[in-house]
Amino acid sequence: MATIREELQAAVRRLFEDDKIDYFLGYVDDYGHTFPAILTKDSDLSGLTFDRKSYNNLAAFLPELRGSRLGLICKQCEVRTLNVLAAEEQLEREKLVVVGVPCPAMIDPRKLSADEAELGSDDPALWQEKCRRCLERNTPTADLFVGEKISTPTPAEGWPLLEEVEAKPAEEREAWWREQMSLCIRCYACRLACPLCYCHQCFVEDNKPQWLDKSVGAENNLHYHIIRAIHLAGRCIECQECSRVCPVGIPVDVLNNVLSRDFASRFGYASGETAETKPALVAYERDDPEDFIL
Amino acid sequence: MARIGVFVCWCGANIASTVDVESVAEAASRLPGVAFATDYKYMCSDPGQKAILEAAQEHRLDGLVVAACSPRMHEPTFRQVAAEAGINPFRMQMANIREHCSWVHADREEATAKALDAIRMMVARVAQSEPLEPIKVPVTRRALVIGGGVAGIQAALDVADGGVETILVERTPSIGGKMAGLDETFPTLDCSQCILTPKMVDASRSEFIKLYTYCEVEKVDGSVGNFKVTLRKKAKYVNHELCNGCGDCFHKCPYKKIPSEFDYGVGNRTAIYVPFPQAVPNKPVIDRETCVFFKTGKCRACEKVCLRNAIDFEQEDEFEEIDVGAIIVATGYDILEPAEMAEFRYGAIPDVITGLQFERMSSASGPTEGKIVRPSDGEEPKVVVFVHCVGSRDENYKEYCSKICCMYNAKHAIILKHRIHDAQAYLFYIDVRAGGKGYEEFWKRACVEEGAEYLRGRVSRLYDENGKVIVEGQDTLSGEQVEVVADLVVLATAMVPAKGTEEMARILGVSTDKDGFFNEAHPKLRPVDTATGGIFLAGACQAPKDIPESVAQGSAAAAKALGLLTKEEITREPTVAVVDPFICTGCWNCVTVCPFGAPEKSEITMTIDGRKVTRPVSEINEGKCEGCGLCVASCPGNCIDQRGFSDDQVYAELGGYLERLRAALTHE
Amino acid sequence: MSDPPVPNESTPAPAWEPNIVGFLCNWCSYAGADLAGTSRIPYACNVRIIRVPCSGRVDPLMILRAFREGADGVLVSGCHPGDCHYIEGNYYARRKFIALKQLLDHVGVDPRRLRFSWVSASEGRKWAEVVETVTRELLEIGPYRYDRDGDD
Amino acid sequence: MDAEYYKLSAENAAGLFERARADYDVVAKTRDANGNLVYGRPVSFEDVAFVDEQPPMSAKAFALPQNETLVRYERGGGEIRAETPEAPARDLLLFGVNVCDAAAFDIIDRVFQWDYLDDPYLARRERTTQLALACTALQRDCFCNRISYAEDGVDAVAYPREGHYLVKIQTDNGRRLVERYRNLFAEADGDPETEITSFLEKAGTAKREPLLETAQSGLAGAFEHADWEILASTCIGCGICTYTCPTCHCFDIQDEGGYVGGRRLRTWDHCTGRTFTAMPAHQPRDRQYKRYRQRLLHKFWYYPERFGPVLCTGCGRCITHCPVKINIKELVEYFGGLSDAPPGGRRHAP
Amino acid sequence: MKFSYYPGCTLHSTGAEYDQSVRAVCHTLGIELVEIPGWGCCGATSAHSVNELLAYALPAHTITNATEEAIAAPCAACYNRLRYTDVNLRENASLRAEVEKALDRPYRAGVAVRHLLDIIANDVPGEEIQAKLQGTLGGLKVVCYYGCLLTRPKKVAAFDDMEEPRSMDRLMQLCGAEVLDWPHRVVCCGAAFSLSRTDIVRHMTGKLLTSALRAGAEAVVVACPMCQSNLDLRQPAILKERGVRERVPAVYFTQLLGLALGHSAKALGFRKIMVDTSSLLARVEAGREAPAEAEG
Repeated sequence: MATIREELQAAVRRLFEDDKIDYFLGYVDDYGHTFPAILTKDSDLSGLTFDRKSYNNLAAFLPELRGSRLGLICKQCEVRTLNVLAAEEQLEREKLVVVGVPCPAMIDPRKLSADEAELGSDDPALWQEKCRRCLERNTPTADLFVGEKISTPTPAEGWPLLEEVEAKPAEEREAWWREQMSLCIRCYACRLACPLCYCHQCFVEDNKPQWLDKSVGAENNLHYHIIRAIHLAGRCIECQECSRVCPVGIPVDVLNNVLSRDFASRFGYASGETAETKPALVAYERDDPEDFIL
Repeated sequence: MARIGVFVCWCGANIASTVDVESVAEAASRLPGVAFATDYKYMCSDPGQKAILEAAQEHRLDGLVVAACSPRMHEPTFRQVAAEAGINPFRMQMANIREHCSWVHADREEATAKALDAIRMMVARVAQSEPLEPIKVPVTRRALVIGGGVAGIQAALDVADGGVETILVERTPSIGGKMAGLDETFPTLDCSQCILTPKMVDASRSEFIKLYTYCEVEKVDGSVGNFKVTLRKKAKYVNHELCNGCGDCFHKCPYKKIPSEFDYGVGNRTAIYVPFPQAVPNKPVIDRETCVFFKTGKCRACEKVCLRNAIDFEQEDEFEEIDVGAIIVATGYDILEPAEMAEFRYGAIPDVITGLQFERMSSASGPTEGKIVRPSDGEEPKVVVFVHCVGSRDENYKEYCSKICCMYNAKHAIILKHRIHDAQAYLFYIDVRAGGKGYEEFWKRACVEEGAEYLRGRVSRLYDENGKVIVEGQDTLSGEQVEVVADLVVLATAMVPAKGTEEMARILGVSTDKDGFFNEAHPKLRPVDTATGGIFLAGACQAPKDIPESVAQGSAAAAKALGLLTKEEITREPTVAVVDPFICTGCWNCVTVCPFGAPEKSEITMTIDGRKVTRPVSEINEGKCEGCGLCVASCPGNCIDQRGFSDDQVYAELGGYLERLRAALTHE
Repeated sequence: MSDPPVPNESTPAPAWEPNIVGFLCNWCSYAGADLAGTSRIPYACNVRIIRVPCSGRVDPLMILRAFREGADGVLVSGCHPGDCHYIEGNYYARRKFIALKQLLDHVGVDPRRLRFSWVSASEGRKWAEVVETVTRELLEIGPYRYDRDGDD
Repeated sequence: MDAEYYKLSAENAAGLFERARADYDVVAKTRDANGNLVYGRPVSFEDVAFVDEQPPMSAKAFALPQNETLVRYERGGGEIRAETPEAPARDLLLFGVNVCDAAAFDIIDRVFQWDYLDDPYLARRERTTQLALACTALQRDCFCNRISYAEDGVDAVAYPREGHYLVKIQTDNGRRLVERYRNLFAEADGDPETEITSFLEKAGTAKREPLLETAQSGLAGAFEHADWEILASTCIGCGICTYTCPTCHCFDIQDEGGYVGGRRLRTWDHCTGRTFTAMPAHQPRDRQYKRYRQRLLHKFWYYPERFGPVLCTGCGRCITHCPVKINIKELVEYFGGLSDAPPGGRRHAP
Repeated sequence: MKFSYYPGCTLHSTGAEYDQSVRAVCHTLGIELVEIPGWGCCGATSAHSVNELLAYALPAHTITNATEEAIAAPCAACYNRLRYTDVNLRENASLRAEVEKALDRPYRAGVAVRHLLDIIANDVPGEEIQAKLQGTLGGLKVVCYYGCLLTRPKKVAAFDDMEEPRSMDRLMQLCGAEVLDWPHRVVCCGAAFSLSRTDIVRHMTGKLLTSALRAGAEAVVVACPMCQSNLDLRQPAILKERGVRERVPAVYFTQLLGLALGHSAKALGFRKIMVDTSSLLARVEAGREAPAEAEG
């Protein structure tokens, strides 16, 4: 991976020197962690890297930097997010420089041991679940590609955890979700880490009227997560950041998968595929299924 | 704390029989925000309304809840009472304790509980109701009529009669539409030219009507009272200011063999032409497609003879933007292309023609000067077969009945008799439909006095045999297979919307039905309105129709338009959406869902951290908003709310009912 | 200022009755319910109606709030597709209902709690039947108890 | 009072757990259904997880719960009935909690006994006894060795030795715990103080200069520092660092229910959130880095300036669980003048 | 391509020449025909006007016996009855139960019923037929007569346009015949009235024959033994009544196709046609020798 580091730093330095960008959004590693960082032309680039802990979806930082010329490292996750954001006119694509990288599949942080020996291994069991379903390891539509392209293994099918929960009978499903939801502390990290939750004032911050109680509790938490999943219908690109950042380990992206699977099979939604698809809930077909309507 | 008055109505016995109105009123008086509560036998009666006015004065009420019938019944009445009592009409709500309660629940105790809940919900709702004033929208005192047929002309004349300037736009070189091409009209057989031409002349002379012929509607923006319409004035290549209509040019034009659209190909016209002698305006246009100058650059014969050098080959299409307050659509009809139906061999056999072609032949000013002839050899036909319902009432083509064919077929039979005394007419029909005034008598005259032979059955096949047209069909009354050896066959084909109707519907944002005709707002109660305010329909563009109905609809649409245009400004329901620009992120969900194009893209400039930031945000055009609330529910950030049906009101209503439950629940 | 006696407190509490919140669109379903009234068609008394301009106005937040505040069932009723006074309101609504139904079914909430119907202004009888069906099925599955106050 | 030292054998530790369950509501580290480590109520001694690793949620909730009903009211029959929940009926024993979690209570007691005595909080603290278990090694993100304030105020700290624990008692609650089960404790022999010091040295948790308290004067001048915008602007404003932190104690008062009945409750809030200080006119901290700056300065400048100890015990949860891994220790050092290299090398334009 | 072959009663009797030419043509074009074991009469027009259960049970019996996935039926009447039965049994559960009770075994649904013209004109690629032609039909002037059952009703027999079918015209064109246009492609020939109401058949068939002659046809090409026999059997008498001396033989499209594919007239059963076909065969022969432009 060493070469990626040098190539990346060189490429970014050139971008700054050629005055192509005002800021660069990438990953930096320090004190044992890899984390997103906003770099300027006089930042020390020595920390700039791209490794198997670069999980963050950098598109989540676009609103803060809107309007300025911005270079950013893009895995396929970011590119699909940019497509959805472009369809909703939340970014000016011409002001962005998409730096493509060969993405070696991110390691699930919960499976990292203290010495992080797993970072070297290629065992798919250690990957984040989304990476098994990844369609393209090398960033498509990148303005600038750094590093050599790598092969993309055939993507796995299906959503294992969703199918596992779904297999339970209704009472067990309710108990399982009630228990997960009782852990939720409503820190909203899942909402704020999600690049597609960019509303200036989210419904959870409303108090006139206060549709959602501020207090935690299995039902309040469940209602919050359901509404969030609805707002992502046909939009969520399954980057699984929401589940990764959850401090108490709730697999919140399962709720998103319920809708992305259903909207894909029923209405042909491939979120993030193009920069034109409108969110699922502001579209309809005359023959949408209505067997459940009296 | 609000000072709300609750008025529980007995509605005679309708409510009081199952709802304990006294206990409900007494309980209501103790609800939060209620300053006064009472019950009365007939709230909507005069004494009832007076009681409200007095109570409002005495208890300084600032909100009303009338627990009685459905708001769809008396909401306007009690809004009026509120206004008189100095209370904003939108702080009056009706609790439906009759249709939704006393009339459908027999158990007295249950009905009373439900009535109290309904009142509790409405009190909570009124407490959250902002005072609202109807939205005032200025009205442009000018009307646009699209389509210069008889319906359009009538509408334009009637609107002009009301002293309102009217723009009459017609796509072809002259107004007059289909009716101008007809000969005598049923049921009176008076010649259409004689009754239509005066109206056409009035339209061209009226000081309030501006005629735009050879002109199409390109784009329509804005909303009721304030439409902004872009017109495309097609290049005529003749300067109508200079031209005095002497006609030298089209007499001189060497190209005389161009099939005339107006005559449906029965006659021909020249490249520079006036569609028919009584055309209004009676000045020619040059058809770019068939004029040889535009192909080879030679000829220019018309230019040479024109003493007023009115010919101008350099003319371009011009665009003009006009502001109108109302639009009347009268784009008329076309006939279904018979060539699609192979069994009638239209086009293969020259002596098989359409009803409109027969009209042109029978018209004195037509290409055959009124003589009915066989297109193949020009001879007078002795045996003529008229075929009804060609393409109409047919599941393979058009399911509907085109309404006027029975009558004009009878008319054709009569005209045939008048023109060729020894001619024999055969008419294949399914049912003769003669429902209009004087229609039955007219048809009876055709088949009894004029000897037309009516054969009840459909035509199965036509074929030509040495100059004759053999018509195979069936006479279901006699059960016989029938074969008529005819000299001429006239097909009464189905009426379909005029070409370009779909395009016009898209430009106007008005929907069309399964057969492509414009959708009226309500088939029985609002036949000339559309779902879009300020756009009205007249004539066959809405459904197959005869001349009397088209004229009637023309006047009706005019009345509707005048009702709108004689006002300085119109008021619209204030229950429109409103966007909070500070929290809107410009994702345009609202723009996507709104069926009326009300949300528009605008901007807001804010200072964040000392820097000026300009952001695209949505803004609702109150003129266009119909108050459906679709955008409110599709905005993830709840940036849009709807006045009169606000989130706060729905939340309060929900809380009003369920809070009682919640309190009861927490007792356990 | 005291509060009115809660009716089902004083009288002996009848067997449990489901509490249903009904969101009805003003042009079709509300008018259909009115017609049930004018035609004197009796039906169960469990639904409390909230009038909205269109079924498209109903936000999933409102439905979940209703369950949170103590409703045992929620019914949203609008015009038949194609009849909507606002041309396509019910089409958008239907897509939202599909998403909400999918999620509630997944997390184990009984699908008979959240019901949708198309009732036109001329279907008074159908409105009565819808209310009867929804009430009867809610009687079978019992009150909706997720967790009341949430403070564990 | 000065510390007292006892020895507690491994078997007696199990005995202490079983016997304490009769008198105390015993909380200890255990695994929940998902296999996550939590402060739970294990039923048997085997379920107790004796690991250095900290549960994501600190023990703060046992003194300041995320949701706490202050008063429940109900209106009916003409008058309003209001009831406040009673104080907890049983004593609480925090058995084997991390020292950094135990030490936090004493730090935040100061603000809850400040000019206003917070009865529900203090009632709970009254009945809580902490038997902390010292860590055998410094975890990756821990920096308790850079905070002066370590076990001060903790009722009892147990240092694992071979086959037994050296227990240091520092408060009355601690002594009462030992007196209750006196037979399980033996007198400590040898020199406990030096033994503890060498234990800390070996574990790496002994104090190491420069302590973060010394950054306070530097931080006082760093409010306008240009690098806040760059170094803290990746903060996404979620509530993880504050909700998992043992010392963050800010809360919001909410009313739920309505006219007929309901409750007023206290619930955690987080200064990094967009609505924390959102005033009707505007949000004074209108950029995310300002909100993060507020959290850091409150912990390492405003709080120590008023109450003495820094509002931090160095547990490192705010780094471990931060979605963007912002490191508060590094930032305190940088803005406090203890180091000149900004974390991740992102110096702003000079 | 492999089909279950359903000859129908006439092809083993009066329509033998159709059967011979069908087998010859299919053999050359590589269409394998497996005669349905134990096939029965399809009931034709007489069954469904007398007893509905019988009208459905007979075809159902034949379809259930079919071994292949699809049935090829050369006769328009059989094709129509089998299609009718298949469509109705699939849509009407109670009728199906009744028929299965009558047959005393389950009905084999899902078998595709195809008319032979549909198979040859639509499934066999034109180029393949072109390649296998031994000689053309020498510009023989023909009109194609589909009859009324082959393309109607739309719901049941939908392999060509109901009013103006062209599949046989295309096929004859391919074989080098001069296909003339005429208006009576789908007008009824009188069908089963041949015995009970011969007057109607004489009237209807007379109209067809005079129309064909007027169009200049030297042969009427048919695809149904019923139509063929009506047009052929009493042609001399019918035309004599109308004072017409010319004759126009009604031949099967498979016979002309067979000629073009090089089979002998004898093998194709031309001698079985009542109206003398020798002049027609001579005409084809002459047309073949004459150089191309002469045909024009």
